[in-house]
Amino acid sequence: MELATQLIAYGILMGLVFALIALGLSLIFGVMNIVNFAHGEFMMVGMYVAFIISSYFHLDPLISLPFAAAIGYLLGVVSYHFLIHHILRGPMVAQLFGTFGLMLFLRYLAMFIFTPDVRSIKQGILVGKTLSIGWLTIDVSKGVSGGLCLLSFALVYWIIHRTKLGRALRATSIDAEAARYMGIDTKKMNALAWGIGGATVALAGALLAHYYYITPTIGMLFTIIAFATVALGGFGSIVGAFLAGLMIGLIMVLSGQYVSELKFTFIYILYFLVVVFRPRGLFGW
Amino acid sequence: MRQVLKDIFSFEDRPRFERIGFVVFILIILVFPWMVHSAYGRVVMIKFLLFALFGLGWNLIGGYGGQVDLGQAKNVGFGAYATALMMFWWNTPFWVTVPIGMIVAAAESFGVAYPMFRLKGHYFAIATLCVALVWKELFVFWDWTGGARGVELTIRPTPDFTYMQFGSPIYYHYFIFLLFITQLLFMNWFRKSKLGYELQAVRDNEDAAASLGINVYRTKVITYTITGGLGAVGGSFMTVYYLYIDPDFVMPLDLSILIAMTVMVGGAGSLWGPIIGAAILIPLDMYLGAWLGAGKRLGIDFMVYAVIMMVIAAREPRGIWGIIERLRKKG
Amino acid sequence: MLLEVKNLVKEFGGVVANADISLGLERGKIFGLIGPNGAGKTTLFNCIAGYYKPTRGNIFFEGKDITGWPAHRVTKVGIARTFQSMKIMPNLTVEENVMVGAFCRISNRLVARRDAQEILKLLNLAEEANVLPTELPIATQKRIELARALATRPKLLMLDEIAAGLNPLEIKEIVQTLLRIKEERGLTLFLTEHVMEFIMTISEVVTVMAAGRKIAEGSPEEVAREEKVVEAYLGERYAKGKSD
Amino acid sequence: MKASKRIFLFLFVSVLSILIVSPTLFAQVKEVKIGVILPLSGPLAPIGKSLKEGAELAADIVNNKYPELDISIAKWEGIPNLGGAKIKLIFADSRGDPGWGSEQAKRLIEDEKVVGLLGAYQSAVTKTASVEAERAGIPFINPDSTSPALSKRGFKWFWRVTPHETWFTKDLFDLLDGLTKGKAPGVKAVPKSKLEPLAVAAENTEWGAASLAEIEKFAKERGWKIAEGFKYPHTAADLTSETRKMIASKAPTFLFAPYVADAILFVKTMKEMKAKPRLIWGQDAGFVEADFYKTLGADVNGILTRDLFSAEMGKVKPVAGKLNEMYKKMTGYDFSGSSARDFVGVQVWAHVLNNAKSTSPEAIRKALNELHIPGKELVMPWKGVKFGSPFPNDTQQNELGSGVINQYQGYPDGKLHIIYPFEFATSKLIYPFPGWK
Amino acid sequence: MLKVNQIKVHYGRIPALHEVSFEVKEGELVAMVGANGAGKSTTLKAIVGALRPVSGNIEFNGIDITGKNSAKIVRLGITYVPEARHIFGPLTVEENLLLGAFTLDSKHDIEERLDHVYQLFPKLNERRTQKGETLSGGEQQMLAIGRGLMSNPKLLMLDEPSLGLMPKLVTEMFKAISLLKEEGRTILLVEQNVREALELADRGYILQTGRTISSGQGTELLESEIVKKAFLGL
Repeated sequence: MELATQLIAYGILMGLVFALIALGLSLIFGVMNIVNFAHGEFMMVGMYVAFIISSYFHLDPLISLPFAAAIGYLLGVVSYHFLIHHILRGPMVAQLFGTFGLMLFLRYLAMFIFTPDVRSIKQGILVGKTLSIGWLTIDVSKGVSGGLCLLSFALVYWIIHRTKLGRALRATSIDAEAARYMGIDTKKMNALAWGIGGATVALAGALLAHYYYITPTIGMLFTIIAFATVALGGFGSIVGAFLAGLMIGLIMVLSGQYVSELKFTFIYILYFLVVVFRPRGLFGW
Repeated sequence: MRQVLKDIFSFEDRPRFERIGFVVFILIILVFPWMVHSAYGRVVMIKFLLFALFGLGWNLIGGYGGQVDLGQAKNVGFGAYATALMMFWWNTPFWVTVPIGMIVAAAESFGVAYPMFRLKGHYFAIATLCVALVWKELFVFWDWTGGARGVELTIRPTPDFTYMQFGSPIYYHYFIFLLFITQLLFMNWFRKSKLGYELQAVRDNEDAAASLGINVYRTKVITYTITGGLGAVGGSFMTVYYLYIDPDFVMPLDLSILIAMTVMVGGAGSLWGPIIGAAILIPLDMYLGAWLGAGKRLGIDFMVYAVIMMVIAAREPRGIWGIIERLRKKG
Repeated sequence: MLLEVKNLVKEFGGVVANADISLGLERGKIFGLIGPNGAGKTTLFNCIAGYYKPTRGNIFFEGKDITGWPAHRVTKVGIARTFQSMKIMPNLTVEENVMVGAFCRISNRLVARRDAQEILKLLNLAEEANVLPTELPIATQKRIELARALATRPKLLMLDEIAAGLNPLEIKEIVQTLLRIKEERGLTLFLTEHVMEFIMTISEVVTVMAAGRKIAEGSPEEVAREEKVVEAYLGERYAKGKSD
Repeated sequence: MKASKRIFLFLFVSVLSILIVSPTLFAQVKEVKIGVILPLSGPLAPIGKSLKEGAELAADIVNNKYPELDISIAKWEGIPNLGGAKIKLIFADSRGDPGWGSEQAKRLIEDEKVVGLLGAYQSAVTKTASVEAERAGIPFINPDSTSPALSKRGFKWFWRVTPHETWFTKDLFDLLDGLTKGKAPGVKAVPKSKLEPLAVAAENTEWGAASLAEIEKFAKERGWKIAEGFKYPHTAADLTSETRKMIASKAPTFLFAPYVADAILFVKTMKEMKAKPRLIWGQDAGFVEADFYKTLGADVNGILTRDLFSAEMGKVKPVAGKLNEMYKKMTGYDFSGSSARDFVGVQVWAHVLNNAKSTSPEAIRKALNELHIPGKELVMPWKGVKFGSPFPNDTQQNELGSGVINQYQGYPDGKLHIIYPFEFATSKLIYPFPGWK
Repeated sequence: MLKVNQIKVHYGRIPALHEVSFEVKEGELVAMVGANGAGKSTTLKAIVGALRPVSGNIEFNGIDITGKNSAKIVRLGITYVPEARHIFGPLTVEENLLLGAFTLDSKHDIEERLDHVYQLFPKLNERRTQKGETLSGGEQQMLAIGRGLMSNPKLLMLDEPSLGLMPKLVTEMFKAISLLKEEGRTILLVEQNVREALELADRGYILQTGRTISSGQGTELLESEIVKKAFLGL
């Protein structure tokens, strides 16, 4: 019982982070039907932002959160204008390897600047503290990260579903041509989607950096998990990304407990089974 | 039968400049080992031919079929493991292991194709990626495959045509060239075959294809199966070329992506695309890696590589072949 | 009877799109199917052509029960169709588009090509043979789709809103083409359309659907006179225009 | 000629010319080139970097005079018996990919005309790269791969300097047995029941799998129970369940075989979960990298790690201390097991070339097989370098090597103290593991 | 109000419009007719900024809007109700309408427009919370027009509003258009239903292979030889 609760708690906390990572990917896909291979690299950038703030400016890594989000936003918008906008018209294959190029570029740029060394954040209000509730032990940074993920999720959900801007974004995702006729600048909307996508995933990176190591090559792993998450939840579905993130976090922790060598296999097989029976994911349009 | 033979060997329907280019290309490859004395140059040539071979196979499903398959490495792995394990356990001659590897890969592809082709577009792409990763994890997990420790073959001291082991890369050069040209001729037949046309119809519009009496599902499954079998050939070659394989080496995600990428850069769905793509990406990658890879600052080679990729994706989504076609139409 | 539809029902998650439809198409005639938007005409087409599986009921073609057969099998027995929204294959040339249709009956590439060329000539498309269809105007693309369907050598040709978006002159042209190929190839035609100038002039028998049900059947004149039809579909103005 | 044709020809000609114009450097008389293949990009790049730095330091010492160092290579200016020829290391990036390893080996051998090779860290890469050396008849000295299989292939042109996994595992069990017998410095005999059973987590790579297999083998031989022994996917996104599993096994002794990223994650997760093992032992690799202790700071204190080197070695071996200072000046952090190994690799090359008095492969081969470098020449706590067959089926394997087991003490500004071999111990063992703050 | 001056538009390398010139005056209903591929929709798309003319210029209320992006043009007061409706299917009717008012900023104005559209098309009011895709074809067309009216445009451009509608709805559609005309709205109408369109229109233009070849009063045009021969097949 104790073990199970503890594992579930870990699974949920991990899942919240996965969900936040997947959110941007889902949003970007929903709006312009493009899969971003560089998604994990955006996260990596967020991690390095936290690292720089903490190691060079000796500030608490929590302070880095808004910076990470801002830089992620900027990175998303810049990538959109310089690359994505130009590959949107191309076939799916061209899009895939365009973003793959972006991924390689960011990864090795980071290696160029920061060397391949493994880094981590050593000081911070949250770093390395644990909290015990009964027999439940939780790393404070993971708990707070989970909470902030939930908050960011709610915020993005609110923007998309309750504001005029969100309505315009959704209109763009449904029918970009018609949206243009409404006077919506769809290029701006696409850039916005990339911005939000970049901001959320960089934020997730900065949160993750509190308890995770940082290297330039970390992105790919999370990109693949994010792919599985998004495809499981249904591309473009925010709620789907959220629930699928939680599911994957739980499965990863639970299967790791019993057959750790194959824990990714379980995630992939789950994804496979789900999409075979529901080809557009659990909550896909 | 005569028609089939003619279709295999005839490039008559291609424009003259293509045929001339093709002959020049073949001649270059034939004399290459005698003209080029740089060992690395030869190695790069072999790797180019290997990836052109992979690309030709992948082009079937990814180019002509328009289904973005990001899991071709698993088939490479099946071929590599079939050859390696059979040689390791039973000392089976290479030429026996190749068809077996192809059959295993094709059978597996056939098996997973059934549920997989319920999916379309990105869902399909990610499913192929997942399936390949699952196989890789299983090959690491199992003991009978040698797990993560891989399979190592013993070196044979003299050139050996039963086990295809040679000390000199020149043998490997002609050996891979033979495999490559066989596959190219197969593709030459395929693109003109009924299945080839049906596949392109399915790629362009599934509903329309069905309305013309094409069994969309079956067409995709058959193609995917053939693609699987073709992928295994290169895997078998890798085993006897490197004499060591492990799952991280012969079935990683990077390999799947690189295969897909060579085709995309060259031009998916065209006969020459995969060859052109491999001719550009492989030398570029290997020379950049050799020149810049071990410098003081790390990563410059990949950054150059990445920028080239992005520029091609943005400027010419139909690949280099798209540029050539366009220039030809103009000129 | 070439095609017989018996008590066909098609539901989508509880929503009834076709309720108890029965139809009979005689060989060599032209049949029209009209009805308001959302009456279930395209659904019926899709059921017959094998794109949807009927919930209940049967479809017979030349006495063979083809209920629930997949589209490609239905084509093989001799039913060809065109689509309401263009479904042309953009990366194949016009000739190749038609060739793929010919492959339905012919496996030899060279024979299939010859066949395709013949059909292109028949539809005055021979000059466009080696062009990519996306470079041609919509009206031409519609003819390519027609050619492609013909290449499968159908006995029954189903055309879904082939005249939509065409002006009266173009409609006249297509009527003539259709009549010509019908004679030459001994086809039976089954059409849905909103353009009354088209369907009422060409059809021998018209079936009217509304809200998933068949509400009338008969010659164009008979149908146009029926009150139910006027009320649900034609509206006063058309009925008046006709009676003038 | 039409424009189209020109383009087509241009394409092929340009591809051809790229292939032909490859790096061909003129051989210089006063230089001996040695090819070094290392994982300089990819996930193992951090380790590759320190291996490279170790090799570079050694080459520098061979090529220039360092009178303050009491080893023979420091007195040389180049290789004396080759007329003072300088050693030139030519690095090649393997990307951690066996294919690349093989291809770079070919390039180094034939195009760069190196007299021999050094590398390649990952056993998988060493396997394919050494095949090329074997085929070409060029010596391959391997200072840094520890898969036991490598030296059991009967290769004629392959020599391994470093001890392999079998050794290290033997060391581990010697330590455990020693603990129960009260041999460990500063700790009274610990009843076996306080150390048993063992829990083992190894990554699912060639190296991890070999480590786990060896541990299981020795545990059986020496009569130690294993409660939990498993492999896990390397560079996993999360290790909570694996750590949880170790804790749940209630084993007092935790053994790990991960690379650095996972090692960091394991320690962080154990801390978070308030694990209370009595002993934590790491199988080199991840646990000895600078990144490991720089990242974790005080959290590493009390962790044992199998290693080949310790900065504290200076207390036992003054040479090692001086070298460590030099290295620290160059890089900013301590000499580690990795950098020390490739340092020794270059050192062996220098001695061999000097003994061979020639760069011909046969002469080098002869010199290698007759080589005996005494222990005092080395930074390592070894008895020396001499190739033989220390374990069954081993060939051309250094039989005088040995490992050490170190303990992190007093970090962030602390030292890695040698605990085993007990006679070299530089500090008392902290036992049981003090836990995290 | 709107002046189109010899615009030329290409799709890729294929020319779609050679030289199209016409004008729409305040309060007019102008119909544009022509065969398929004559460039009617292309012309409207060029006006709304979805396509960029290679040469020629478009002037709206004295402002040159050639090559400006749609967002700016819509703000200036031109809306385009596209062919085939382009409803936002997964969004509700009201959300669809609110998107039509994207360029309006004042809440009050939006409310007012919403009331107005609901008055004009009471059916939409009944279905305000329904998803757009669940509406029937006719209702969707109403929604598309209603959406176009939400920004209170100075010029409303309708592209084949009767396409794919059954005869009864076609009649209703033209009724609705004539209602808008009575309101005094300026409308540019593209139609395949040549007869009805020209009957309703103040003036008409005929497009052929990317050129304006004729113009005149609606009913006059209807009687002209060109129209009779080329479009009505008389």
